[in-house]
Amino acid sequence: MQVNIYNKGIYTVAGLSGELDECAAAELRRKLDEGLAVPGVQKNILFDMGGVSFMDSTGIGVLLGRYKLLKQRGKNMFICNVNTQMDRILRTTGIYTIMRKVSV
Amino acid sequence: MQVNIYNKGIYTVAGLSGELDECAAAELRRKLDEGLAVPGVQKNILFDMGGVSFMDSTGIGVLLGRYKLLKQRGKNMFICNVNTQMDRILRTTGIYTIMRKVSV
Amino acid sequence: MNRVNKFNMRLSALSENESFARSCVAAFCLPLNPTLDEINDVKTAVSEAVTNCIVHAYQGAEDKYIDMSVTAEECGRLTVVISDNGCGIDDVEQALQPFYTTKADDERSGMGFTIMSTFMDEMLVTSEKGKGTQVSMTKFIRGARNADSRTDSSTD
Amino acid sequence: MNRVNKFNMRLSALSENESFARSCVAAFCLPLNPTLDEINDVKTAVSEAVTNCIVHAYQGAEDKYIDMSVTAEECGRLTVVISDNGCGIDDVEQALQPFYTTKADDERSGMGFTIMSTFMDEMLVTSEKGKGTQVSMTKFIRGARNADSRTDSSTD
Ligand SMILES: Nc1ncnc2c1ncn2[C@@H]1O[C@H](COP(=O)(O)OP(=O)(O)O)[C@@H](O)[C@H]1O
Ligand SMILES: Nc1ncnc2c1ncn2[C@@H]1O[C@H](COP(=O)(O)OP(=O)(O)O)[C@@H](O)[C@H]1O
Repeated sequence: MQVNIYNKGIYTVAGLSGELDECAAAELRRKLDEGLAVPGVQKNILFDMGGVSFMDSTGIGVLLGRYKLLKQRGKNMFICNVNTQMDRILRTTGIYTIMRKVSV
Repeated sequence: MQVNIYNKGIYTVAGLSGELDECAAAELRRKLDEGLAVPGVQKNILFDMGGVSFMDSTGIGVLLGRYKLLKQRGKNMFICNVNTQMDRILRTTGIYTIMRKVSV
Repeated sequence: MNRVNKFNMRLSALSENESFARSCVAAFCLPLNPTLDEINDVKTAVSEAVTNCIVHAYQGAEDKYIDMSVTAEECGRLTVVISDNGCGIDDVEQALQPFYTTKADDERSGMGFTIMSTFMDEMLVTSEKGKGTQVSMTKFIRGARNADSRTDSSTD
Repeated sequence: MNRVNKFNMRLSALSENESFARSCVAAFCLPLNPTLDEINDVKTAVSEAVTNCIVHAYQGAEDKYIDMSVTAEECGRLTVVISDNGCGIDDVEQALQPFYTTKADDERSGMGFTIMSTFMDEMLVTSEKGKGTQVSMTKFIRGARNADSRTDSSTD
């Protein structure tokens, strides 16, 4: 998976693209954990899922894992540009209660 | 498969789209043989393959079959907008010797 | 007549086959004329079941295989059976609970079975410790039913 | 190490499965990083072999099946074996001739085997009258070789 990390307004955006399944998860974790640990990362982290064409429950695990890690470092996590399939998974798993969906 | 038949300049164009395999062949034959038998069809018939995303040797059989039929009725047959995969098949089978490739 | 199309597939238990398996099932059910949402539901459920074989049943061992058996009936019923001969599940009832996972350390969410049963119409899990696990799922593709009824009404 | 990925598939001998079979093989060889031309070559060859099972081996009978066995080796070698247990071929040497067909009335071109052997690197046809036919084809995906050599050179 591709990950692009950049600052935009109040957010540090992590733009993801590709298919988020178990095959992709390890590399994605590494890229996110490295990319979001550098100086200049803001308090609010926005996961932009616009480029993600597929996600299954492995993706839920990855998001929850990042949420816990970022929370320890005092960061807030948001999510945007979720397609229909992903939205259904996020709703089914109740993720939105801890990670607010925003539109930017 | 979709077939659109219309007159354009010196040609009656048969515009094909879809995947030309054995599964599609019977319907395609019927559409072409009906559509090219109506009044107003010109002497030069141009098969526009621009919308064909896949073709195998079944397609060669369909083209050769149309060629014979149209020849009996005094028509000439041409072909255009052939993609790389199709072009390779048409060259391998020597089809261009009886059905000239034109660019329109 | 309810025409039936069928395939059985045995594939290596490698994680790159997660995407392969879901693409295959998606391609196979296209003649049932599914909606995009229906295709995505099926792909998601297949991905969950295949992932479970790789990460749980075989714990990543690579010389193993997964069996997938898929039936598409003209009436719109799609049946997908995915099985492994891996470690099996101790307590299936417990495994089906939302958020239950034996691999929390690997950041598994425990939502695989919940998603399978939400996204498909029926799900049945059979497992025997040390023998393997079989997940049998059914979905009724409404896209196909609508196409059928459209054909019917045109004969009025 | 030459990692190997593999699947075997048994599918109904229905003409809608021509496109399904070629899509499967195409999806499966994606991790070998093929060029678009290479994918199209493989899809064409698979389509020819599967079509032959349906129209020649089983003459359109619908309760039959086709076996497909596909191996992708990390080195780039893709092997596809497609077999039926249909009528078999009398004289394989003759069947391989360009334009030879026993179904000229159905507008078959007789170019199926010619295309398979042109589009793949190797082809072997085995057949027994009344038992069935097996077509074994190999293609070396150069896309993968290039990717490998790129990896190698980066370690210089
Ligand atoms: N094919 C399988 N073989 C063995 N155990 C399995 C299999 N599928 C699921 N399980 C067990 O059931 C639990 C719940 O599975 P699931 O709901 O898919 O969540 P997750 O995969 O995130 O753990 C797994 O943690 C595992 O212990
Ligand atoms: N799987 C098969 N079972 C039986 N006969 C076959 C099979 N494949 C090919 N043949 C025979 O070989 C001939 C040549 O096949 P091919 O080159 O593919 O051309 P075509 O399919 O256009 O006839 C066929 O006409 C048929 O008689």
